Amino acid sequence: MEFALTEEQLMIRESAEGFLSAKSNSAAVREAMATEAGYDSALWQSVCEEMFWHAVHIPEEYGGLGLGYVEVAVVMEQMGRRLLCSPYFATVCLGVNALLLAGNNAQKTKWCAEIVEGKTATLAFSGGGRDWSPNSVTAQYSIGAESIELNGEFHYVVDGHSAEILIVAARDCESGQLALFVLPADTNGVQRKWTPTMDQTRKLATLSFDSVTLPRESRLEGNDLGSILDLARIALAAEQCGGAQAILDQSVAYVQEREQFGRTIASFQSIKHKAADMTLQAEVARSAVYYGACVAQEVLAGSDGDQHVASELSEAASMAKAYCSDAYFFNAGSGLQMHGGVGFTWEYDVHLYFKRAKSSESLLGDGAWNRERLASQLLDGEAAS
Amino acid sequence: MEFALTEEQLMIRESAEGFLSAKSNSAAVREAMATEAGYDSALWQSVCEEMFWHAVHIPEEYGGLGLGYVEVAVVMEQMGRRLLCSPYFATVCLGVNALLLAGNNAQKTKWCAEIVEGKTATLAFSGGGRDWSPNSVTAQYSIGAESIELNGEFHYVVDGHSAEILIVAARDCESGQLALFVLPADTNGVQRKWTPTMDQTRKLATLSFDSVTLPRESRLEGNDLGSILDLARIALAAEQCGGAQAILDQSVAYVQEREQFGRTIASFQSIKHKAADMTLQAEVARSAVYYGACVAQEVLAGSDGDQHVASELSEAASMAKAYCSDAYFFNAGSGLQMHGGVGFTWEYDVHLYFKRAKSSESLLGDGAWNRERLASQLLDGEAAS
Amino acid sequence: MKLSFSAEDETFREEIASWLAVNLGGEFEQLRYRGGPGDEHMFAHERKVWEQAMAKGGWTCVGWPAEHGGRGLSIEQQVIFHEEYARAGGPGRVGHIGEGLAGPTIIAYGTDEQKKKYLPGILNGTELWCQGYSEPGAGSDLANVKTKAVLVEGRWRLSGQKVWTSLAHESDWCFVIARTDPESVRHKGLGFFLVRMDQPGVEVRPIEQLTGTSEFNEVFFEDAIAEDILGEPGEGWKIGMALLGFERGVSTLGQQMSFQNELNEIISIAKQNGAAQDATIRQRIAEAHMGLRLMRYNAMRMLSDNSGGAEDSAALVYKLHWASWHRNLGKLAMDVLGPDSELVESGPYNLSRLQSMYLFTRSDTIYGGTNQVQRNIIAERGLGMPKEQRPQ
Amino acid sequence: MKLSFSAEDETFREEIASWLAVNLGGEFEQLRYRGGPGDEHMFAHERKVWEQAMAKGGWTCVGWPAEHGGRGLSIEQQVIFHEEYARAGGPGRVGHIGEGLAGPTIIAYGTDEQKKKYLPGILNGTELWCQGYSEPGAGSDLANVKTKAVLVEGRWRLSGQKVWTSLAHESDWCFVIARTDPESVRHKGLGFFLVRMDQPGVEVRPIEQLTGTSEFNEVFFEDAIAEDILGEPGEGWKIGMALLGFERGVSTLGQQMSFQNELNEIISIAKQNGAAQDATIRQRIAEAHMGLRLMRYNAMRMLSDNSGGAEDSAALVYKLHWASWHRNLGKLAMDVLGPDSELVESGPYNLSRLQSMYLFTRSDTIYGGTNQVQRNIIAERGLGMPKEQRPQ
Repeated sequence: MEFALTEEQLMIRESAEGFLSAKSNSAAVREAMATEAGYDSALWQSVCEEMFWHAVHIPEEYGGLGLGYVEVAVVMEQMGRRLLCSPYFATVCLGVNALLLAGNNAQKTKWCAEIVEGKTATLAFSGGGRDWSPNSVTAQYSIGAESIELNGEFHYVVDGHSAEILIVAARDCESGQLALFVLPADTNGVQRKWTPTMDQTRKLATLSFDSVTLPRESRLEGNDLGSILDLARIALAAEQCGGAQAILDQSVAYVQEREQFGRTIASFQSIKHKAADMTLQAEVARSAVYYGACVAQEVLAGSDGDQHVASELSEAASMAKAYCSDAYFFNAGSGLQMHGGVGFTWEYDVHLYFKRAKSSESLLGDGAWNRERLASQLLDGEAAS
Repeated sequence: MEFALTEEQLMIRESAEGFLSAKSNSAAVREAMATEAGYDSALWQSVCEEMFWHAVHIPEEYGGLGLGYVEVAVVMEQMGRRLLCSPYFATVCLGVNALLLAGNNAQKTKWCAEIVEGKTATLAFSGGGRDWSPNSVTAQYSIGAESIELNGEFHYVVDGHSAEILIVAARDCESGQLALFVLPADTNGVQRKWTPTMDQTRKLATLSFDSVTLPRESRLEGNDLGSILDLARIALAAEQCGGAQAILDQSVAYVQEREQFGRTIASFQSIKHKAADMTLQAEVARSAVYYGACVAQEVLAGSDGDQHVASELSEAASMAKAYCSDAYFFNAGSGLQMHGGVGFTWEYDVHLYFKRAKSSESLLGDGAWNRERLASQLLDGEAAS
Repeated sequence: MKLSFSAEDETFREEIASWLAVNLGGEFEQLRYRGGPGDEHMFAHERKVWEQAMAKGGWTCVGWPAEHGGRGLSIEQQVIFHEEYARAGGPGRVGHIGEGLAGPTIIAYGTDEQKKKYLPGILNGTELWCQGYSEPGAGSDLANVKTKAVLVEGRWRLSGQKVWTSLAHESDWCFVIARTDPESVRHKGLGFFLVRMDQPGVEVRPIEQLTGTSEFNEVFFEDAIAEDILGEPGEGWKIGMALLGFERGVSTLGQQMSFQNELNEIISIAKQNGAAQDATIRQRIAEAHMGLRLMRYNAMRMLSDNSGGAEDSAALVYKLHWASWHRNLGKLAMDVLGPDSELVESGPYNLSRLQSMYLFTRSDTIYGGTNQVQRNIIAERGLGMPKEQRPQ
Repeated sequence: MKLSFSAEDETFREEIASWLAVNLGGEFEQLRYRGGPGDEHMFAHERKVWEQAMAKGGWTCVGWPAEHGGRGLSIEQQVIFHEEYARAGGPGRVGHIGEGLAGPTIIAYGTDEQKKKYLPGILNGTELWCQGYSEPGAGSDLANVKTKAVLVEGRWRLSGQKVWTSLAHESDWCFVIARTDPESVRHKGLGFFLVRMDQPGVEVRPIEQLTGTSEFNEVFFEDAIAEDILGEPGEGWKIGMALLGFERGVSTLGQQMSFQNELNEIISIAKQNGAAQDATIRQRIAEAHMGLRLMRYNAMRMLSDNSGGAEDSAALVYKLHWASWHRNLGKLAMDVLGPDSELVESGPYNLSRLQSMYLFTRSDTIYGGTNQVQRNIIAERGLGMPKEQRPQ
């Protein structure tokens, strides 16, 4: 057991800090978020070609770097700090994870190769509503002799209007059995509509599948949507943790400069104590993220992983997502308060973090939802879904 | 509409302040709470003979002062400030209310007279557990030709081991229909056992009824236990509000004196802000209490009362009890923190308030319980029980 | 102390309710429930026409003394007025700064001539007011006034900048606190000026807020002519503070009624989308309902003060209470909507009423004295705790 | 970064687990789960015997370097040791102040002779230590030391009063910070003394706490002889601060394990009495579970620090985190018990383990630096924000 970043992981963090502070500054974020796609494709290209972040945890046999999930978390944390607008979360933390967990060898070989080449992907599952478990899947499939037909709607699909590869969840129209499918986004019968959002730094879309016909090999071998979502929760938590840290740093810098009543407002004890509480949130969030990432790593290692550690996935994911959701929202709200009137203007960046904190809180289940999921593991002895 | 105390009500408050600051000081409270009865009977006698508080809202026709429930709340608030150990709550806010709401003329005449003379009373209903609604009643009755037989257990009975008159709730052993009965505490078959409590300033008991035989006229005409408990909630909230104010006052006085790091700790902004938050709690609690007392007053006025206002009883009671429970606990906890190490000693009075705050929170339903009750009124359109 | 209204008051309730039922229709129908926080800039012109219709019915300035043209209503009847206005969905009052702040201040400190000049425009809804209090960089430190007033040939001329001024574009007048004595510091040497907005020396620049809209403005004064000074030079702080006192008046009850409309919408959504079955949401809705009801009784206690002192605390905590409550309501609204809370109604950034409210509530704990400043005030003025030290 | 333990570590786990299974029985059976917070004064003698049994097995001072008689365990194995000790219900260690505080400080600052004199008694569990830090009226202001040390004929003699000393009656030694330079103020001019408790100049008076019990004491020194001074006169503050640093060591993991036992009891009650069906209780239990797990990973991050600086914050927030968490756990325990939480087990005031824990947790946010002081430290040391002004 070793609960600290390795030298190599520290180097990845440092290079991510450097790259993002240059490439994802306030102006870049504002420009990207104003577009429908929501990201700068040239920047995405350099993420893929220079940094190779999109392939961090794709095994070497499928063309990736073969690193672990801790490295994914390290990168996501830094992206969260800089509000990077990119298809990273959708492609890597939803798409790649789905392929790695549910694909057979042929499927992983084919689709990971496309992603390594720079194609974007996402996962569509929810039919809408407040539930973020696999129970939220309402789309249906029926398997014919030669092909599969898919029908239904998918809501809140991250980057769903721009992703090039879709992985979708649906239920057998008779048995209700869940299955996952992978398909090119331009398949016939797939309609995709951008749904503008309050947080403009992450784009959502609604997808409608009307008699979409797929070859039988598009059905992924596995169907453990629950674990795929848990891996995504941990990555999202890492991003939230980075955001929570960034808003703390920016707010402390602001109050150190800002004078009122003849002194910097950083010298007021109530401001100091607020900043201390934000520090606690960010620190504990970080522990939650790295715990979750370590567990995820063992899950992704499959039979080579420590099964005891891997068995904690749903618990670790819900803890990380619950804690980081609340921490980010608390820090962003407190940061906005510490900025006073200017935090309320479009011009300052605080509101971008504040909105991102809210949208991230809701995505994949908020604190209360994840705590109830934990509670049912602790108190009811139920398996989490 | 007039939402301020009248001159007469202010006078009652002032005389209560004077009486209690002389009679219910720290030494008196500590002496009384160490006894099994839990109160000083000489002091109770002077409450009845000099102050006549026990008869405040008993109508004049039954020998009381005929004042309203606002006056009861005024007195309870002051008792809460001074942690008065007395059978007032049990006798007046449970016993008298039960008689006034459920008794017929003969029953009110007989039993109010005994109370006016100085006898103590209480209400026993819960068969144990977390629910504080009439659903918690588990004792049973059966009505014979000449008499009634009662069997069962009552838990958490305030002053149940010392009260001279008992009003008890039970269910028809066949129909489950609720009824209320009044009886002398020394009736055959009634066993009463003091159950020592963490908060020593209010005593609880368990009562066991084993084939208790009562005359038919001991059954009260009405059976609206829900409303009786709501009246008690409002009175208890008044007491909590007084406690919340007292602990604020004492804590502010303490931090003004106490020096650390070369200055009074009252000069630290975090301490000031804590005190400000406590002030908000105490002030809003007071508004909740007086709103509740005004509603209670219209309920007790029966057909002479404003029916529209009276219809808000369960809502007003749950709001007052929920808000004041949380306010008192918050203030007592904060006050203990503001006192630092000495707040942790038996010698200082803070812990007495802290424990009283907890026991009052739990009694008749805590904040969460009462909020859920409110929610069901707001969201489910159910009648509260 | 009692809650029920007298028969006379109930008659009054019918009067205002039926007037609104008749008059808040037709061209004004579209104004129902509009113009609240986060929506203040919408339908400004139409709401000014509505203000004049209100005036014709005798429903402006209902709390002003009759001798100054008001209706001289009792507190109870003012409560009823605000209740019924909100129940009917009456739009946010564009005249509220004139009616609630400028007017009462002019009544208290103005000369007879000033009263004659300014009050009628407020009473008949033809002249709107805005406020020039905050300055950039001053924040909650209201005494940190840099705007200067210089007497040139018998007229005061103002130069400086104010910020967070709502309805500045629509307003005819602005009251401005400015420094009359250039040597003075902080709350000394200030004057309270009444300034016509339509003049070359006044420029209004909208501030784009986090909602993407611009209710608030910066107002730049460059040698702008002040039409009048209220009181004497040097009395600006005293008058300004008195004005802020009026803010805690009966009109807070009107604000509560618009809160109630928001809460009703949230409850109705919760019932529709299933959030009402979620136990933690249920707790929070109950909490919100409680908070609002108790805010009402706290305000009534504050308005009915007869106990000399003890009730002052009810007034001191009022801002902290409603601001924190409203901020929580904003969050609750989003959590009741769940994932749908992210979806904006149309266009690139047309927020719904609740989304806009949610974002706006984050300013409630900042403007008019932050929560931190409010807590200082409660501790220092209410509890007698030591003042914050000022560094030398 | 990885979570799984090596095979070697797992072997070690079996070793300690089976030692405990064999040895924590018989006369020691009654000590299981005893002697925790709120229970520290119970079975003091029996627990001292247990301490000696531990020593015989080689299980005291497992983190000390081998050269000083310790077991020199790696961080991982220390983690395992504490996990297994707690899992077995090992009683609160009466030797923990010697093992965790006095010993490491003597190792760091003592002369060879002092090490030879004091370490063996700690290692073999025969000599217990208590601490003399806090003084009445000083509270969190540790530099406000009034206890005096005067050199009389070559020996330091102490006069003054310390407070909040646990296990003072049972202890053989006390370390005391006292002022060696009577002209000095605050953290200058202090010395760090080792004092024998059994002498005429030392008097122990129990403090009755809100639980009705007396874990803590006041200790009065009147011309008491200090057996030794650690370091030089004037170095007391430096050594004292270093000692406090040891408090944040691996032993915090042991504390967490006793928290886990408390939480387990609460969960088991909730399942029995129906509280586990209450949605708000469910949220709080999940929150408590999360908080404790994350406290563990926060501590491991703090202990595995290799990132130079960034991880310091994990250490700075640690006290605030656990103290606030534990306080909430106390309240949760009572709310899970519901109305039964009021009923005391027997006699006039024999509190149950959870009741006692609940009341005791209110001191967690006070001793060892209040939550307020912790927040100052985080803001000033962690974030570089301005220090509180000291009045002149």
